[in-house]
Amino acid sequence: MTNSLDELYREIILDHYRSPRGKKPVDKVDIASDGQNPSCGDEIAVQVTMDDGTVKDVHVDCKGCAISIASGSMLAEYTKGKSLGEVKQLADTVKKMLKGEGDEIPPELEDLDALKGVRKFPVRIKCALLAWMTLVEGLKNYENGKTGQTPLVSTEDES
Amino acid sequence: MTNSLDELYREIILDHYRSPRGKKPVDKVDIASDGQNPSCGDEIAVQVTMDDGTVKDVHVDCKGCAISIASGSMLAEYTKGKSLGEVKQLADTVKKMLKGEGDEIPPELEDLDALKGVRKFPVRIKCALLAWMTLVEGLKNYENGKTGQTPLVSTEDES
Amino acid sequence: MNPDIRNDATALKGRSGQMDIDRIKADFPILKQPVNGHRLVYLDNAATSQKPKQVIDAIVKYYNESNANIHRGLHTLAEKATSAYENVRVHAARFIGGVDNSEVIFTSGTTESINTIARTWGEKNIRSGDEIVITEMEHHANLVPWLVLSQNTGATLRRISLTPDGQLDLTNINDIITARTRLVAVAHMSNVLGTINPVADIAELAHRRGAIVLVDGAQAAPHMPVDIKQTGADFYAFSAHKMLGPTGVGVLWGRKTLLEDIPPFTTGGEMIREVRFDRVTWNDVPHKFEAGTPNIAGVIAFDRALSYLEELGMENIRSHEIELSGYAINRLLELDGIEIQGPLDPHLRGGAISFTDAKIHPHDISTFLDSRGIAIRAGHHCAQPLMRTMGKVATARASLYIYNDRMDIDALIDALKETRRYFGV
Amino acid sequence: MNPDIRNDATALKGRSGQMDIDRIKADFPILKQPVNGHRLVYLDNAATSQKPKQVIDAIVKYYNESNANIHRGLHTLAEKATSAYENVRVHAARFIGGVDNSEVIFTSGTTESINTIARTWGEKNIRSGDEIVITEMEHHANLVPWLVLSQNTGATLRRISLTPDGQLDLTNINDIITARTRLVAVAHMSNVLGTINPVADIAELAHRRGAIVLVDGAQAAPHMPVDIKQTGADFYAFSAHKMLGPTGVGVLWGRKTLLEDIPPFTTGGEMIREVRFDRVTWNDVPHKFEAGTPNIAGVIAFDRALSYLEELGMENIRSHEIELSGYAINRLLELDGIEIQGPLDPHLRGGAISFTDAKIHPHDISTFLDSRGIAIRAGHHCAQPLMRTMGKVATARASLYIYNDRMDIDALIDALKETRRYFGV
Ligand SMILES: Cc1ncc(COP(=O)(O)O)c(C=O)c1O
Ligand SMILES: Cc1ncc(COP(=O)(O)O)c(C=O)c1O
Repeated sequence: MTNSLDELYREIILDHYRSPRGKKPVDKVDIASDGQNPSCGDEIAVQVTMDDGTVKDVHVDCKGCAISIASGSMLAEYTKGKSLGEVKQLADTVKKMLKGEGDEIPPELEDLDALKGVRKFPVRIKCALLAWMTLVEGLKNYENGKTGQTPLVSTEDES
Repeated sequence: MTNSLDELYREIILDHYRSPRGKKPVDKVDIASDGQNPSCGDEIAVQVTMDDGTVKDVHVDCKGCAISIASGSMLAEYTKGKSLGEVKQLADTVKKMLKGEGDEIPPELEDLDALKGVRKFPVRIKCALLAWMTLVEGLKNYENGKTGQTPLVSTEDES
Repeated sequence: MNPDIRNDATALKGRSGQMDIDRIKADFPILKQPVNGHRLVYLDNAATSQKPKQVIDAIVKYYNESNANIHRGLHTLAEKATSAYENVRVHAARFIGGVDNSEVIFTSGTTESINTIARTWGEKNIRSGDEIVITEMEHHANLVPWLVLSQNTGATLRRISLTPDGQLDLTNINDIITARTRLVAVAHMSNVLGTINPVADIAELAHRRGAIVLVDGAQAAPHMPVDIKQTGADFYAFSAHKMLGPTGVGVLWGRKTLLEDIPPFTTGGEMIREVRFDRVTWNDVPHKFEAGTPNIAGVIAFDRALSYLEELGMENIRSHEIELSGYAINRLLELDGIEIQGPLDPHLRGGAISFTDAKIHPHDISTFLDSRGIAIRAGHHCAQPLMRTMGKVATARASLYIYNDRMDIDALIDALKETRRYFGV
Repeated sequence: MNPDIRNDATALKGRSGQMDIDRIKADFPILKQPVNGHRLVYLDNAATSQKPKQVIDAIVKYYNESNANIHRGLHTLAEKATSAYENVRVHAARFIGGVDNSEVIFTSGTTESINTIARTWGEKNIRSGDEIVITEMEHHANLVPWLVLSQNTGATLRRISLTPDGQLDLTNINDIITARTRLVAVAHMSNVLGTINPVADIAELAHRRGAIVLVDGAQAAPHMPVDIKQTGADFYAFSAHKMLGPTGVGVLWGRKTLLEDIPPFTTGGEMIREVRFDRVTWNDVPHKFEAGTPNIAGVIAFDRALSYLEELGMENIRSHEIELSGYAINRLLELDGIEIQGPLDPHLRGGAISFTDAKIHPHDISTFLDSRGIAIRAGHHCAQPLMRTMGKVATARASLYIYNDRMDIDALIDALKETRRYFGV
């Protein structure tokens, strides 16, 4: 079964894991959302600078496994420059893909496609989802005009 | 296994069951003790008239099975005329016999010996014990100078 | 593994939707064992049911192939165990009418299910002056928790009384379920009288009065189709062991909004989201209510019990029991001095048939029947107040299930006749 | 039945009191199953143990031969089941040092055992201003119930902190356990650090201060001889599933005088003496604490687990684990970047060995090891506050039991080396 192991830890994932994007703190925190995966202990903090309805900068700080770090790194990479709506759509696509409910990852986001291997490891789906669910919660708060920290997001319900 | 059934319901027992002794209420209630066998629903009321440290009259009212009725009937028959000490000793003998910890039933009390068959029916030991435990509780109360009803006696701990 | 073990019961449905009892009997190893030299006639199903080999095999298979603690592990066994366990939740949700999976909580049994609500919803919502309504036919499990709660809070425990034939007397129900009522706790089917209660009507009234409704389904879930939404219940409780499943497993179903609103019952591992030394946040439902390592093997084997019942069809099981209860009641009534407690019309009741003999105590009946290989129950059936209401100290109770047939009832009747001869009354 | 099933383990003791691990392994069917193409190396015993075929057979035998509800029936099956169940109580009482049978309460597990005390003794005795003392290494099961109790009552939760090597720091114990202390709740052995705590010393001090002591024995009872009287505990809790027994069974031991003094936890059938609609009297201990139908099959099969452990000898099991933990710790320390949490001296600890890799997250370690057939646990091990204290989000944990040997440890070490290569760190 080394095969499915290699499918989980694809090279792209290991690359994001070894050198995660979004390490640099953002200058202005418009969205701040913390998440955790209670069954594993993963913890993540996502901070976003917004500019005219668009994600200008993202900082992801994840204490977690290769999957959650890689997923957070991809989030930092692929959400920058996107509108709120686009980001939510993307998060939804990732979520559906991870849950096997559709896997239409646009070709320009091929790194994300590498997360697919997680589907064979049900317990790890939560790790891959963590960053995305945490961000979405932050976005919701932002849209509702709330400032400050969102309530802690948990992946317990998922997968 | 009709054999062990016949050992449980020996003729003597069926005789006591069909015509229980001690049915007549006593004139003066010196000791009144109620007992029950919670797991079966058996209920018993024992009332005693004392006279100079001796059991003068006994009334047993038992809503129960053949075994509890027969055992109560034997109690009414064999405690009458005995001193407090003798009654307690007898109750102890019966208890030990039922629990298989000794079976020296004096020959003059041979009816009681018929209760032995109960030992092969562990759940019924409580039925056979009920009258005796209830009486003993009443005696204790009497010795301690308390009057009135004793707390409800339960056979739950036994057997 | 024994090659003759069939892994499905699909073939058990006879033509015309009836059940092939001989084939069912063959699935239950314990029924092949003689008791006191006689064929075992097991008529104590209201206490607990026997288990088909499919369920027993499921336990063995779990321990042999996927035993691990759930929800916490990243290794293969833990994943197998976790997904098997969670699949039973989905299955149970479907079995009771297709409710939301997250509304299904696994407990150790009906008793724990009901206590969970009494000590969470109850302690949170019941105040002095409030009223809790039960019925006179409740099992101690659906009576004592409410008695204790009312004693501790100063609430009043009120009760719906019974008609002479053991049905709920609803004539003055509007005086009992009132604006002061906060909770109505009622058995779906009585374990003593067999009575099936009109829970939907009661729930409708209770809801109009602003009360919530807990239904004790311990006897209903094993014996008839249960669609929880149709019962109108807000909470519903039942036990696996009475429906072919293992001991130590129960279900508590509750409306999600209610479950989310109340605190957990027991606390510990798995049911928290985050804990520090000075604060704690709870996990989501249903996990909030499942602290610690559950009865994993039991829950996983319960799945097979549900499948077995589904393969027979709950409608068919109900029909079978109507037919067989009717037969049993008629035959019992032929006997001199036998009195049946509860409704005589089998359409109004399940297969728990309590009876008394004017001359012989139920214990003696039971012991005698046992010597003939017939297992019935005698006693108060954990319903002491009902016994008192009926003026009995105990009853004998024969209770039916899927593997019982007319032969079993005939054996019962013959032995009852013999009982009278034996005791010479 | 499989003819090669041996029904006793008496032959399992090798010469010189050592255990014959190969013969033990042969008793565990699950260990014969390859996982991900590799031999299963099960090192997740602190989460739950595997079950020998003797225990699994006992479950099957119970369902095939004596399944019935207990304490209530007069028929043969009910008597068999009841006496088997009650005999396990006697056996368990003997296993923990020969306590009074009536002090042994069967629960669904350690978590329920501890909650029982928190919600009965605790709610009755803890008042605002009182103090409850726990330790920083407690499992959520022995932490959250006390946190909730202190929040609900206004009591203060205090804690004994840890030395850098994961032992209790008792230097300022006299400032922590004081005259205000009502209860000290402490693990006998930590499920994360492996540390064996000096519970007798703590109990001695607590008793001098007038406090009572609850010991969480979930990890101790399976792995070392436990004589409850010597621990000084007033309450002691453990789970069957971690000691070869079935899931859904636990033990709560308590001093009889205390048990008699406190109200029941859950209420319902079996635990009452008499109930009317307006009053209820409780049954005697232990029945007062066992409401409803218990996990009968589970308890009865637990008997066989206790016998299996006794036949090996708890002293021998402890020696085996000292030897094997020592070996495992030494081999882990050979590896670069591996840090072990908890004491390194195997005489101070059990076989639950937590470790972290400076570069690789425990989840990744666990997933990688699993691909090699090695089951360990990664996460917070239901001890989030301890993780925070240690500055970790998670650890990897290999935990040993009677069927593990040096080959298993070698497989672990080899795979850990491979893990580093695989992740390229
Ligand atoms: C109507 C009813 N309610 C509750 C119970 C209690 O169920 P359990 O003992 O499985 O908790 C029973 C069975 O004993 C029952 O028949
Ligand atoms: C130290 C300790 N306490 C309590 C528990 C809880 O045990 P259970 O989940 O069997 O209730 C565990 C195991 O998970 C444990 O290791």
